[in-house]
Amino acid sequence: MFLKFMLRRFLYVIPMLFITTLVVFSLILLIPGDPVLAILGENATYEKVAELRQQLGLDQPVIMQYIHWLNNAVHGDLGRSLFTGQLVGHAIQQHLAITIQLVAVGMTFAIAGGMFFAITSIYFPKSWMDYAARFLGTLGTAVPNFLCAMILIIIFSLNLNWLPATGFISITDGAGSFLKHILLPGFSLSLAGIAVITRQLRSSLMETMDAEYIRTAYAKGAGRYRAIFKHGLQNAMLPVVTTIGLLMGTMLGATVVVENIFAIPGMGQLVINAIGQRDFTVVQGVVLVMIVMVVVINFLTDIVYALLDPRIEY
Amino acid sequence: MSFKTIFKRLRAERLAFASFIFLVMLVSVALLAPHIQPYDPFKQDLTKVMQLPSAEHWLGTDGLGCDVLSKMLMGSQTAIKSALFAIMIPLLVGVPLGVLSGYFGGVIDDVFMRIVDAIIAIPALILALGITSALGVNLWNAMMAIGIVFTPKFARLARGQTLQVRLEPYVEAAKISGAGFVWIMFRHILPNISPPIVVQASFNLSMAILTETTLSFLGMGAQPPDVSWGNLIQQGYSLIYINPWMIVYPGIAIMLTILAGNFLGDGLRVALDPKQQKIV
Amino acid sequence: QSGSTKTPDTPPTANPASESPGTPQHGGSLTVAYVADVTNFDPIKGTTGNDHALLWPLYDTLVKFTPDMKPVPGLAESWEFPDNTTILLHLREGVKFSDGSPFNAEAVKFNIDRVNSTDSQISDLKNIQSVEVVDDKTVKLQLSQPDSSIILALSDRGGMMISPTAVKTHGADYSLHPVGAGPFIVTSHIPNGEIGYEANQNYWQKGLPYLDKLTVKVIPDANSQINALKTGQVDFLANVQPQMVATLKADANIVLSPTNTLALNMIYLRTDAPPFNDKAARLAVLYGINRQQLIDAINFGQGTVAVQPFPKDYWAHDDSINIPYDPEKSKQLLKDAGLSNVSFTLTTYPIEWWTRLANGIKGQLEEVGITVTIKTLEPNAAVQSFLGDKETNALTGNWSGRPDPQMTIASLYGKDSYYNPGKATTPELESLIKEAAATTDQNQRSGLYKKIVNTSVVENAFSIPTFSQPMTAAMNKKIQGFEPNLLGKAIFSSLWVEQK
Amino acid sequence: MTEKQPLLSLQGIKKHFPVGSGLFGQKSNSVKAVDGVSLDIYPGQTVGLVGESGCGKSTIGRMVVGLTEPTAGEIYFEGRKLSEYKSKKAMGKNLQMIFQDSYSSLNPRMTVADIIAEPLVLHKVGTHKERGKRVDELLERVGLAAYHGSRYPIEFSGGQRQRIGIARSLALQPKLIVCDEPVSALDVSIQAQILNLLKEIQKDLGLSYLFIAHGIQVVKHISDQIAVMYLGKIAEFAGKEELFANPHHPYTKALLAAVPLPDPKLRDRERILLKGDLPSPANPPAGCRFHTRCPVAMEKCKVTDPALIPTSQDSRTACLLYDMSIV
Amino acid sequence: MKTETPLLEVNHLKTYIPTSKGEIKPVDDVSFTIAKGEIVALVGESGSGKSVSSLSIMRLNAGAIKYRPDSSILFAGRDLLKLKEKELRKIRGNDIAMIFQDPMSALNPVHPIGRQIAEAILLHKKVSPKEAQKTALELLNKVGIPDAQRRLKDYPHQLSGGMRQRAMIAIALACNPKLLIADEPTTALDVTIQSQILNLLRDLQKEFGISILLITHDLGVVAETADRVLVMYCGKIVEEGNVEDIFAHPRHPYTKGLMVSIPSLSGPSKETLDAIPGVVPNPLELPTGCNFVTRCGSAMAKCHEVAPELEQHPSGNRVSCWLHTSGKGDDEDDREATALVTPGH
Ligand SMILES: Nc1ncnc2c1ncn2[C@@H]1O[C@H](COP(=O)(O)OP(=O)(O)OP(=O)(O)O)[C@@H](O)[C@H]1O
Ligand SMILES: Nc1ncnc2c1ncn2[C@@H]1O[C@H](COP(=O)(O)OP(=O)(O)OP(=O)(O)O)[C@@H](O)[C@H]1O
Ligand SMILES: [Mg+2]
Ligand SMILES: [Mg+2]
Ligand code: NI
Repeated sequence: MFLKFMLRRFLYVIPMLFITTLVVFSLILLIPGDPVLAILGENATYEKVAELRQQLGLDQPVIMQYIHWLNNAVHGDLGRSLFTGQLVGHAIQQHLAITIQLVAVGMTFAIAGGMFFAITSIYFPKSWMDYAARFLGTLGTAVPNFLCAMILIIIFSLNLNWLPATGFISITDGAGSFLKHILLPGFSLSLAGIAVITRQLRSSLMETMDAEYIRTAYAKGAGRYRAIFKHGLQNAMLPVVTTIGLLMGTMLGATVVVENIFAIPGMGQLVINAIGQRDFTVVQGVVLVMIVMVVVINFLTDIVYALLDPRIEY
Repeated sequence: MSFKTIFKRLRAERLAFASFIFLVMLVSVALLAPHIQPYDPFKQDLTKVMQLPSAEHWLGTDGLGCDVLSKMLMGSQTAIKSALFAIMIPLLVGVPLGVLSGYFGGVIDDVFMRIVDAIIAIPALILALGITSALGVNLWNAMMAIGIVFTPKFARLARGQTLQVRLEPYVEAAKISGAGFVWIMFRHILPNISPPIVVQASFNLSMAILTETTLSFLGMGAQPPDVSWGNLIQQGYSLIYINPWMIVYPGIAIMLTILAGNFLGDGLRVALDPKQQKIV
Repeated sequence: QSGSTKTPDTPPTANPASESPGTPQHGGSLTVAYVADVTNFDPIKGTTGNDHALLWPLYDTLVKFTPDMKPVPGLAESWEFPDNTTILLHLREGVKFSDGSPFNAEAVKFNIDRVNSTDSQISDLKNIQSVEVVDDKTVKLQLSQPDSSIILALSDRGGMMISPTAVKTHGADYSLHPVGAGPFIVTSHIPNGEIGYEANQNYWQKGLPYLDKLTVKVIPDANSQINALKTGQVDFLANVQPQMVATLKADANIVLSPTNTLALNMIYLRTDAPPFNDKAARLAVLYGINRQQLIDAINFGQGTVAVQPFPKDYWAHDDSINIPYDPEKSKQLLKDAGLSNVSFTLTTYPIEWWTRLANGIKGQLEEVGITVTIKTLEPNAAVQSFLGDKETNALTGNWSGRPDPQMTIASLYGKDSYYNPGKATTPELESLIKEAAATTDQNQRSGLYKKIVNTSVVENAFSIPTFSQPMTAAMNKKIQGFEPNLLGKAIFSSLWVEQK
Repeated sequence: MTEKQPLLSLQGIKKHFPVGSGLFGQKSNSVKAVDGVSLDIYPGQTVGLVGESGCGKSTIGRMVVGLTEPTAGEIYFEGRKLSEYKSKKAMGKNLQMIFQDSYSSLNPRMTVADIIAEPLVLHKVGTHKERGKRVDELLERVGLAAYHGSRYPIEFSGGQRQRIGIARSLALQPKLIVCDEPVSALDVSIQAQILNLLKEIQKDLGLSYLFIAHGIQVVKHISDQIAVMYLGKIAEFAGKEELFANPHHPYTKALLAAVPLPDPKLRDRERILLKGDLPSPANPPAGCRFHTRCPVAMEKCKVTDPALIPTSQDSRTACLLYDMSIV
Repeated sequence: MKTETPLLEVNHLKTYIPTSKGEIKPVDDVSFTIAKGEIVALVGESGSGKSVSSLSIMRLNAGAIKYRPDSSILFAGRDLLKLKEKELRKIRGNDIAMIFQDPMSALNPVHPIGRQIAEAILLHKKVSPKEAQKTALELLNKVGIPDAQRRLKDYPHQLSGGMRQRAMIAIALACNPKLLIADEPTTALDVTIQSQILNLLRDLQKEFGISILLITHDLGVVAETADRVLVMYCGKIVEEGNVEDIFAHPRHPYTKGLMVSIPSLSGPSKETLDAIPGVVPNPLELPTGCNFVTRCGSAMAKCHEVAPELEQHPSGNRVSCWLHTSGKGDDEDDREATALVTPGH
């Protein structure tokens, strides 16, 4: 049954990917600035432009380009960068691992931080911790993440010199230096997430704690701790699980900014560079991979949701 | 519920009410900006760039020697105008689509919602970047992109709410009396789904300002000579080692506005919730 | 200026201003912050002027240049001009590519043919009609027309020698396995992240390079570059943005090495459409810009006023050419020509520095009665909109400079020049350019360039130079051996680290 | 029974709701909410509909007013098929409904006057002024004051809101009102007020009610005939007095026995306790639907689904005990 | 009245709730006792303060509740209102248990019911989780859930309403409580299921001698189940007495009104019901004097001025009405009212 449920959820993903890729593809073609002119630069003669366009398949109708691209993409071929000639798949491979690590850390911070603040706030209502958590829940969404990154760098790198201001070390090259490098960007990336989860979980916990089954728990003789952790949290987490799925997209987008400031060679850097250069194949490839990641995460959150909520029929 | 009651209930939420006052002040400042700004915000003086605050220029001057205070005031106008503009798109496009989708269900709903899901899966900032570069880099295009990015969220919200409201007995009563879709949509659905949408809009107004700031930071937002807090921040960021204050003013303005928008949203959520009302 | 702007490609010259005390020490490693990744390790495919600094460690060129941009022997030990359409190159003995394959006349022919093939983005050598292998160490270049710029062009991308064996082995993937005859080899590359170089053990110049290892970190954001340098994460920053100079000056650990360069800020004009089809309007802009004020305000004092495409210390520069800021004259010019309400669209890039510059220009021109509308487009779209779609009247851009003045002139002021979309010219100018191309004597040439500049800029204002862009390298004080050049592109291979 | 033509006649109506989903979301099963119900309502009469939660009472009501399309069967109103009516509008004039939840049946964002006037506006009855007058009349009719019209539903108590709902349903002078548990959510003291009001209105206007409720006392009080439903079918249909005096169906008997009586002296009376719960309408038991809980179930009950047959002059029962044709 | 000390003794309970519009007094000076093995019913209209009173006993009221200091709730000699939270926890679910109106929302939707029953045991008894599960199984059997072994692993949504309420009762019985507070345990259920549950409660009371405080607004349920009845109106008890007595001789006009407003099941129905006019007053705008004065048919001038006390009536009932202050008999009214309720008998 559960497998069937997963399969159904999974099949549902396919039309979604199809629409998404179509949107992305057409959007990219709308972007002005001919990549051929950019590639040829000063050598752009009429013939050369036409030749290169043909070579890159840009002279075909958009829908053909899409079908061609999609067909190749399904077969794992994302084409070559218009600029570097590098295989897009290869380029993405090199950047993806980095971004995944970054987003994973950001996500961990967001979830851990969000849960910590939300629970603290509910556990100690009207205490300074409650107010702090509530304030943070709002403040976090109000600070642009580049400002946050900058402030962190000024404090922890330039002044205290505790943590590096730029760069990235993969976790496979040493957990210590990985942590040192990832702390600031990870936190900058997660700030909004912490806030969002704090808010969401707090209000959902608050609602849950008013539920009758919590009163039942108290009536059984349970204490606050038990009521919150054994009874409230699992129920309150349900709406948050969906939020976490959505956060993923936000975070992947935010890597564009964070990776720029911390000079981390991830997908964000890759895509922003490619957008600037009109390197369409790379943009398409990166965005496709990002979407697949979001979709996969959403798929997983659905599964987690179904596991957390016995009321979901599968 | 009348505006008066909403206002009364909002006043009970202290933080939200303070935010409301702040935003009212901001709007007044924005409206009055042309009259109260000490200088013409576009008046350049290249001999006096990046000056620290002084009696003459309370907040100093920017990279072109313009008065920063005047630009900040001008920026408040831009912030409000552009955020309203950005929010109009989901309100005018997303909400009706969501209502249609939720009300009629079936194939329309399936198709709309698949599209909405698909667009939501595209990382918002990347989508906004893509749309802005497709439309051309300037403030209004950036805001349009932001509006488009918000649209699926509103469509989804409106749909969810409509799904609930359309089954309410008062809608059924109207149906029994022969009301058609248009009547039901305007008399029953829209008024009743508006509170969560107003709340969402209130959050997203500030989100729009925040996103514009991020786009500006990436060079895809407002461009001088247009004045926005976002491009002041961008300039402040790039000249931070010349005069760090330049980033502080728009930074604080943005943060306060967003905070106010969020607190107001929280307050409205409570004020507009009929569950919180008691029989009088 | 700022990082990600694409600069049409360029070559070098500068003041050997930096004094490096002490003798070079071998060993150690160095981390450099650089604004952008290499677009392609294959020199014929790269597209930006930012690539050179990353390619030079890998590829030696046939010709090298002095800091003030005079040609000196590179892989070619010497050269001669039997007539004005023939060049003989005598190659250095005992040079091997880092993959062990020999560097010889065949390899040179292979490379130059490749540069002129359709795969290539390089057009500097297009006047080389054929390449002949005379003997193993001699190559004869047959030109289609006289071209005095060829020699210095061989110090640019076109002169970078790559291993024919490697090209044959890797084909389309060559750029992932680049092999040259330069002082370093590439050992790792994380695109947009880091390039790892190691000393080439087979380098023909004994004792070089000093460094064992060179790491280039790609850091596009100017603030992040400074942060990395200040926190010691990188030792060397090739090009400091003007607004960052002050803060680095205050840092005792950091040494700055400023130099003037061939790079230049320009306003390109669309001369075939109103208002700039009228000479008076162009001249009004030429005189209506207060260049020193722009330098002070936009660049915080970095840079020098430029009214000709060649900077002060360059041999093609002429001191007698001078255009003062003269708003009255601008107004007068417009009045005399009967122009009122002159207005135009100035395209610039969505990058803070550029928009600030464009708005500065706008402010200045408004004082002489010219209305400027600024249109912001991403670099690629801006160039296309200005050159291709003819949608805008003017473009702020930087001229990144070329090793040889002829290359500069050919790009800017020829009838068919890329940066002359209006095909503005005069018969006199055309013949002067041809004449300069056929002249190899430097004194004669500089005289000709003076005339060319006079016609194209002073008399006609086909495009408007504003100021030359300085290059400031910043480095940790233990770094020695940096030689800035006029080209404004850093050469990392001469650097060494002072070891305690 | 009267010879008159019934005002409303349900003939073998069914409503099956598709539920569940297969691998690709196809509908694999259905809830048989209403499974073959025939019922007549005569002018000026009240038919009560009782039964346990989920047995399909509301679904019938909703089909009558056209909120749900029957899966099978026909509904005739004044001899005309409902499905022949061009629009809901034409029906709405004659058929109205009062809902259980008095709060959610009134749009919280409309004034009471607007709510009551809505059917009038939709049917373009009168001018704005005339409508205003009519609203005032209606408000008074249901025991409220004209000044209440300018208030919002939130400002009223549950009973008052139910009155507003009644006023709205009366606006178009319908011939039949479906009352879906109009008093279940109210306190007993208020319940009595509303029941009195409904009766009064019927007397004045001569309309008919289809009165749905769980509470059998309430149904008894207001109805002329009562249909007892079990799992989508009518188990017994009888005149009120007949039903209480002489119930036939074992389910009716159990139902009557289960109602707690407000008299402590009767506490130890004998009563039939039903075992178990109502089976799911998605897969109702084969044969007689009640056999799983029936204290007198027979072997044949497991296979034969009894038809509704007359058991006395005024009543019909669907139980094999009374069906002599099946042995 | 019983002479032995009651199991629960509520004295002058005043539970006040501060709101933005002023303090409301959902429970205002309520006193009653529950003896061992007794079923006491608390009836009243919606909003009369039944739930707040019952929750006050275990101090489970939500929000910023204040128990006035002169209130006390003595359970086995200890004042529950003065106990520390920790000590109270030992009583909740152990000595006093509760069941609520809507078993769907009162059960945690994400835990299997077996776990929820076992939790109640584990919170008070030092047993292993396994043993607790075993006890849970026994309890499910005891409350009459068929196929109990399988049901242990079911989630609440998989059970029918009646089974859920049985599961709730199983939770309440987990530690053999002395007092069971049942807040409208059958309101959400169908009559056939209701009678099953009421039967179950009666059986449990007989078998274990549990005292039950049964909250309901259905007089039928009261008549069938309770030993003693408390009638509440607007936060006060207006009448208290033996169940037979109350139904035979309701004295307070409100109690009478309640009885006549129910349509009768037996006998011919009346054309109109004798409804109590008006509505329950807004708790923020209670009338001066007697709370019922706004709806009372026999209100006197005095009723508008001074609130009557709950006084012992010669019959043994306690009534709070100026019509029934000491010495004043009024059996005529009583007979009339009773006749309305049970005309067939
Ligand atoms: N729209 C629907 N889709 C699917 N199932 C439905 C729908 N409406 C009703 N049902 C199912 O049909 C059955 C009958 O429902 P209905 O509301 O008619 O019962 P009812 O007798 O009115 O019950 P109650 O007394 O609880 O109001 C129930 O099992 C219900 O779950
Ligand atoms: N937490 C609270 N905050 C504010 N008012 C409350 C709160 N709890 C109860 N009340 C009010 O106290 C009064 C008594 O409520 P209570 O729940 O005890 O009534 P009840 O007799 O149980 O009614 P019902 O039969 O509807 O359950 C009501 O007016 C209610 O609105
Ligand atoms: Mg119903
Ligand atoms: Mg209650
Ligand atoms: Ni009887």
